Amino acid sequence: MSTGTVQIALPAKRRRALPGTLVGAIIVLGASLAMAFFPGLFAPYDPTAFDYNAIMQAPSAAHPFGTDNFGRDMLSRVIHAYRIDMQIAVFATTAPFVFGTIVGALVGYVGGWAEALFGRVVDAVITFPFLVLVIAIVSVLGPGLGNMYIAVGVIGWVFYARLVAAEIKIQRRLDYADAARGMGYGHTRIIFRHLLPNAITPAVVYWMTDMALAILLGSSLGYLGLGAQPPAAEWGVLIADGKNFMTTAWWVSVFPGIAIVITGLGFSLAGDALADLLRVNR
Amino acid sequence: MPLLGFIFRRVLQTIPTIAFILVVTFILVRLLPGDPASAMLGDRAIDADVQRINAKLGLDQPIPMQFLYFTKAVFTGDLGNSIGLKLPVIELIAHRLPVTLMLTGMAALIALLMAVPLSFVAALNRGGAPDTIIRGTFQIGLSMPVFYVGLVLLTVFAAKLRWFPVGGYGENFLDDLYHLFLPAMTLALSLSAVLMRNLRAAIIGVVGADYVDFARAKGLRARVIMTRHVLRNALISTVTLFGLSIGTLLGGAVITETVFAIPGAGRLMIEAIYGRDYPVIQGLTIALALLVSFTFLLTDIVQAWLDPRVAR
Amino acid sequence: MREMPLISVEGVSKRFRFPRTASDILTGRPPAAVHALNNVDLEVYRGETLGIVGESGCGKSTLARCLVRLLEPDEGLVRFDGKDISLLRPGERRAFNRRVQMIFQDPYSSLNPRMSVRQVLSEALSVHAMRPKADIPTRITELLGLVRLPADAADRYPHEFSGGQRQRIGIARALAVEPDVLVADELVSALDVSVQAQVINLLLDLQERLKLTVVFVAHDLRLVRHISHRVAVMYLGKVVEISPTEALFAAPRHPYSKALLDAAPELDPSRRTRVAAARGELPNPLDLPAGCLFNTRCPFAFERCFAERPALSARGPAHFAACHLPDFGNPAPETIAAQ
Amino acid sequence: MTVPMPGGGLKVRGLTTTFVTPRGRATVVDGISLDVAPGEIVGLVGESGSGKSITLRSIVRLVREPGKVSGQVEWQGRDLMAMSEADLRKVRGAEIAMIFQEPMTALNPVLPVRLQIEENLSAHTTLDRRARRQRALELMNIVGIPAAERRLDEYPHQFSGGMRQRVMIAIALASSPKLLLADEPTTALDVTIQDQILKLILDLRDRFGMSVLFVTHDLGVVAATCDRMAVMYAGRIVETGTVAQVFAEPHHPYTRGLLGSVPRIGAERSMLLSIEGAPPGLIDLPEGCAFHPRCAFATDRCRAERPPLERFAAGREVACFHHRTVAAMAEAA
Repeated sequence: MSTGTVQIALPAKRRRALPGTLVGAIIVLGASLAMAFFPGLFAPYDPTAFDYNAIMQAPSAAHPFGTDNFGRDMLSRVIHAYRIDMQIAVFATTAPFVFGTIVGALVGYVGGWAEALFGRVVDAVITFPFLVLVIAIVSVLGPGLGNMYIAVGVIGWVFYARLVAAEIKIQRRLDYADAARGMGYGHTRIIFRHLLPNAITPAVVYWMTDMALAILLGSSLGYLGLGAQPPAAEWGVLIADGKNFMTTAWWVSVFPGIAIVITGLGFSLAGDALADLLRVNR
Repeated sequence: MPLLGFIFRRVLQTIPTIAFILVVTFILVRLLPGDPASAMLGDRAIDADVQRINAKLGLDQPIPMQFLYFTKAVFTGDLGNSIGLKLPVIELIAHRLPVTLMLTGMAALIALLMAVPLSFVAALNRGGAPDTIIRGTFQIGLSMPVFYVGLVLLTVFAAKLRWFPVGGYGENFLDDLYHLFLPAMTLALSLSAVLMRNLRAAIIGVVGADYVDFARAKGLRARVIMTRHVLRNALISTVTLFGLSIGTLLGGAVITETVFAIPGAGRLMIEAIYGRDYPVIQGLTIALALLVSFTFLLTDIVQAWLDPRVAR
Repeated sequence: MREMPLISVEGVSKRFRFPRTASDILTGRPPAAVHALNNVDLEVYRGETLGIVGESGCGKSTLARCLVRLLEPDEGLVRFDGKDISLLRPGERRAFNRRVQMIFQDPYSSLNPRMSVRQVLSEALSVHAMRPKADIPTRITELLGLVRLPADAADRYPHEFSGGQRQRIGIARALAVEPDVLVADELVSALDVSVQAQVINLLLDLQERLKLTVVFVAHDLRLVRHISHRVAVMYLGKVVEISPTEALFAAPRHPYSKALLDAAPELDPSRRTRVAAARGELPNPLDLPAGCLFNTRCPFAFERCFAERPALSARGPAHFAACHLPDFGNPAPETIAAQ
Repeated sequence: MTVPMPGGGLKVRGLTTTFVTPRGRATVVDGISLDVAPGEIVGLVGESGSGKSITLRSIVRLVREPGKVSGQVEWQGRDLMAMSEADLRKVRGAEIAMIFQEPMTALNPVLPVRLQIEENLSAHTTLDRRARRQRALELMNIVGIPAAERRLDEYPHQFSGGMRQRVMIAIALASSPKLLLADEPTTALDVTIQDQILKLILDLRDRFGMSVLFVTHDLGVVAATCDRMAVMYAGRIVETGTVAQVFAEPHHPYTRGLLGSVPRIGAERSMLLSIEGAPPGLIDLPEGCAFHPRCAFATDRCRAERPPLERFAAGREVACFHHRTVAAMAEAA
């Protein structure tokens, strides 16, 4: 009979719809970045200008988020805080992401002793409560954002490396990896051209979550006085400023908190959207 | 009995972890500017004291020897004295840690009580209204910093409504529970969000497993299928996550205790940092890390008990 | 005698060790290990199809991977064109990789999901410098034609193809480097029957046209019988019988080969039996029996089988079996005596 | 495939299962009718995506959301489709038992085998604890598991693939069912073990007078075990008959192609009679006969009109306009 001289028709290409999560993420994070880069365009007032005629005013048309105990416009302060908080999100996570991904790829590929050694490092790092260790390191190095980045970076890469190593280990055992080895390709090509593109998705998705976590951590340190130092506008610092007036002037603390929540939701939407976009079709 | 063998092996595994904890905390103090002894004694140290400490900690010896001295001191329970409070660090920890344990224990319990039923509701109505509402609420909870949640709860339920005390710690056990309820709720919110997300996914996975179909094909009642077949399997991965979350919970306790003015180990940590009280910071870091590794041990044993494949 | 084999496997053993456990260390035991291959000898001749058949755990896939150097044997060696492949220098090694290609079982995992067909093929062509850069697109079209995929398949990704089509892409990838030998590990076992036949037809056709040597590893006796010139039957990491296909299927000379043949369901409803062909199950591969590896299930096992592991010995022209019963399954016992 | 049947047994009429997915509506099982007489083994053959497994699950309404089952399933005079969930539960596992393809995933990994057998007994019998233990042991012996007493307390991962399948059969047999729905029970097994399990199922049928509806993709398995068979393609039955009849004289081009795809003795290294293309997706089935794009016999009529499943001889049905031509070709070949 025939051996298949008939050409096999392929199904028509399918287009994937733009996920709704992506639209949401672009709106929220786009606005956040715009405010981080050009706060002056959005803020109606100078965030540091004292106005003793407008102390502790409730939200109004003139001050939509109210004013604090020095009469500073809270809306302007929240907007100006985007710069520091978005910076925290990016600075505290990018280096760990890059370094952790590379280490994880190598550990997962080499396996054996490298995996055993790395396993011990992971065990040890997860044993320290993350926040406690960061606080301890910051207390030794001194308060401030720079030292916070160091403290987070020293620990944070491990989580990325763990994700990537686990995924590379799975990918390494699939037939396409063996096919690449059977072709006589070099290790670098196999790791970075073949395995990593298939293994990096969880790390990228975690990177988005981690940015939200970094803002939570940065604002927590700011709240405790160990992160961004006043008078810098940072959401945690702003909330700490208003915490003593919660019963009388709730707006001072509440609006910076809402900014944190919205930005955090933006990053988790971005994580979902990326997970969707980077999903491998099998 | 494979479980006993597993426990034995697992206990052996904690040895390198403890060694690593000691190494890290040892290095931490050596990162301090100036010599450790002055740092440990504070700004007003006199030379005689510095020398005494140097001799005691072996700071005049080479680094490996110093580490041995340090290890020996830790194992004999000698974590040095607090600079600010002039008390042995070990006593301070013994006094303050139980409060933190009670707070985190309560938080963990509340988190489980919220997460387990809600994840069932969400998973079994996957994509429906209850699922969307539960997941949305928890997503917002996850995006809120702990101190902010605490502040809001404190203002609303303690300051305004006066249902709960504004802070502090109780007189007796029941009073403690009453005092710790709001802070425990604060901590529980993000933990239950994390557990909920994991357990919901696990339940969805398990409900789709062949053995659940097989159980239905056996003609079992829905309740038996849900508890015996679904819940137990779904909990396996959640138990691990629960263990891993204890560190986060302790970190959160540092903040919550500050917000609610609870005299626990977390607040002690912050006070020590403000007062540059390095012996206390070091001692607490060690104690909390040991606590976490002990929790890991426990959750791994629970997991092995739930899943016979682990202990093999 | 015969020509020189293209590939020869000489006394190859392969173990997969488990990590040493605490109790191993305390008792000084060596760590547990699965003995995947136990002293395998085998030859593959130019232009032939050698079928390797056996059930799961028999080591056939491990052997296939040793042939293409995806795994290194613990003992013994594999020669290709007379040279020990473990001693190849890097340049030679790449040349060896080019000449001996493997095609894989799982159509879903054997292609990188993030690479289009064009990327897969041009990578193979350019890394091995098979064609000048300018000629690569033409060659890709040729290769796709060779495995009967339309030219517009080149710019698609694996998930856009069916299982059978993916296996064709895997074959095209292997053929891109113009190999001498194809090692096919369960090439069609993941496919539907009607699609299996398409791929088998393609393989037979390509072998004729490109003068390929094929090592066809499979668990399906019907397929192995259909495609192979010679067949090796494996059990627990050992070749128990190797012979020209017709001879083996007409009169298997090892009790395991016979059980395997009898157990395979035939397409003839009138030839039913009610007696199971083999009793028992595979022994624990961590703890292999002494003597003949099949002695736990063999109805003919006697004393010697529990003491001494039989080696392959001649049963007929190019027909070898590893059994202490030289006359087992012999259709005409006197011919052996005459030899 | 319907045969006149004296009471009892399983009678399926117009069984239809649809799934509404984001990409469209898929009719996975499309108007299936078949009968299983007491003590009979009926094979349901098809390739992946033919709907054979869903048919099996639809019979006892074990189809997951968003699947919707309709039609009639008469079991010993009662309509399973009209039954309440509580009544149906008393049929499932008691009168009609089911076994699955992958014993590793069909057994709960965290429960000992004993519990998984005994929970069936607690659901369907009045046996007390002691009697249940006794019965569990007996079942393990019936399905041929050595050292049964000890192995009852082990977990599924401690069993080999073949032994796990025996455990699953023991669970299915627990309440002495009258019908066994077997979903590719030997596909995951090696040939020698498959052979043992098939023989076991034949023995159990004889011993307990049980009917079996046996879903498989392997024609060899059908030839070795079944009395009658039905061939499925794209959610519909395309041909039925006794196993001997269908193997000797296939009337549907798909059946003929399937039989021809399997290598035959005496034709080594020749081209196989393959069927071009791949089975269609169930969301956009071709117009007319679903098989026409892959069929060498297809005419304009096949492309426009769907051939009904029609009886053409005693106990034989086929859904093809050209089945006489197909049968004659097979004769000539």
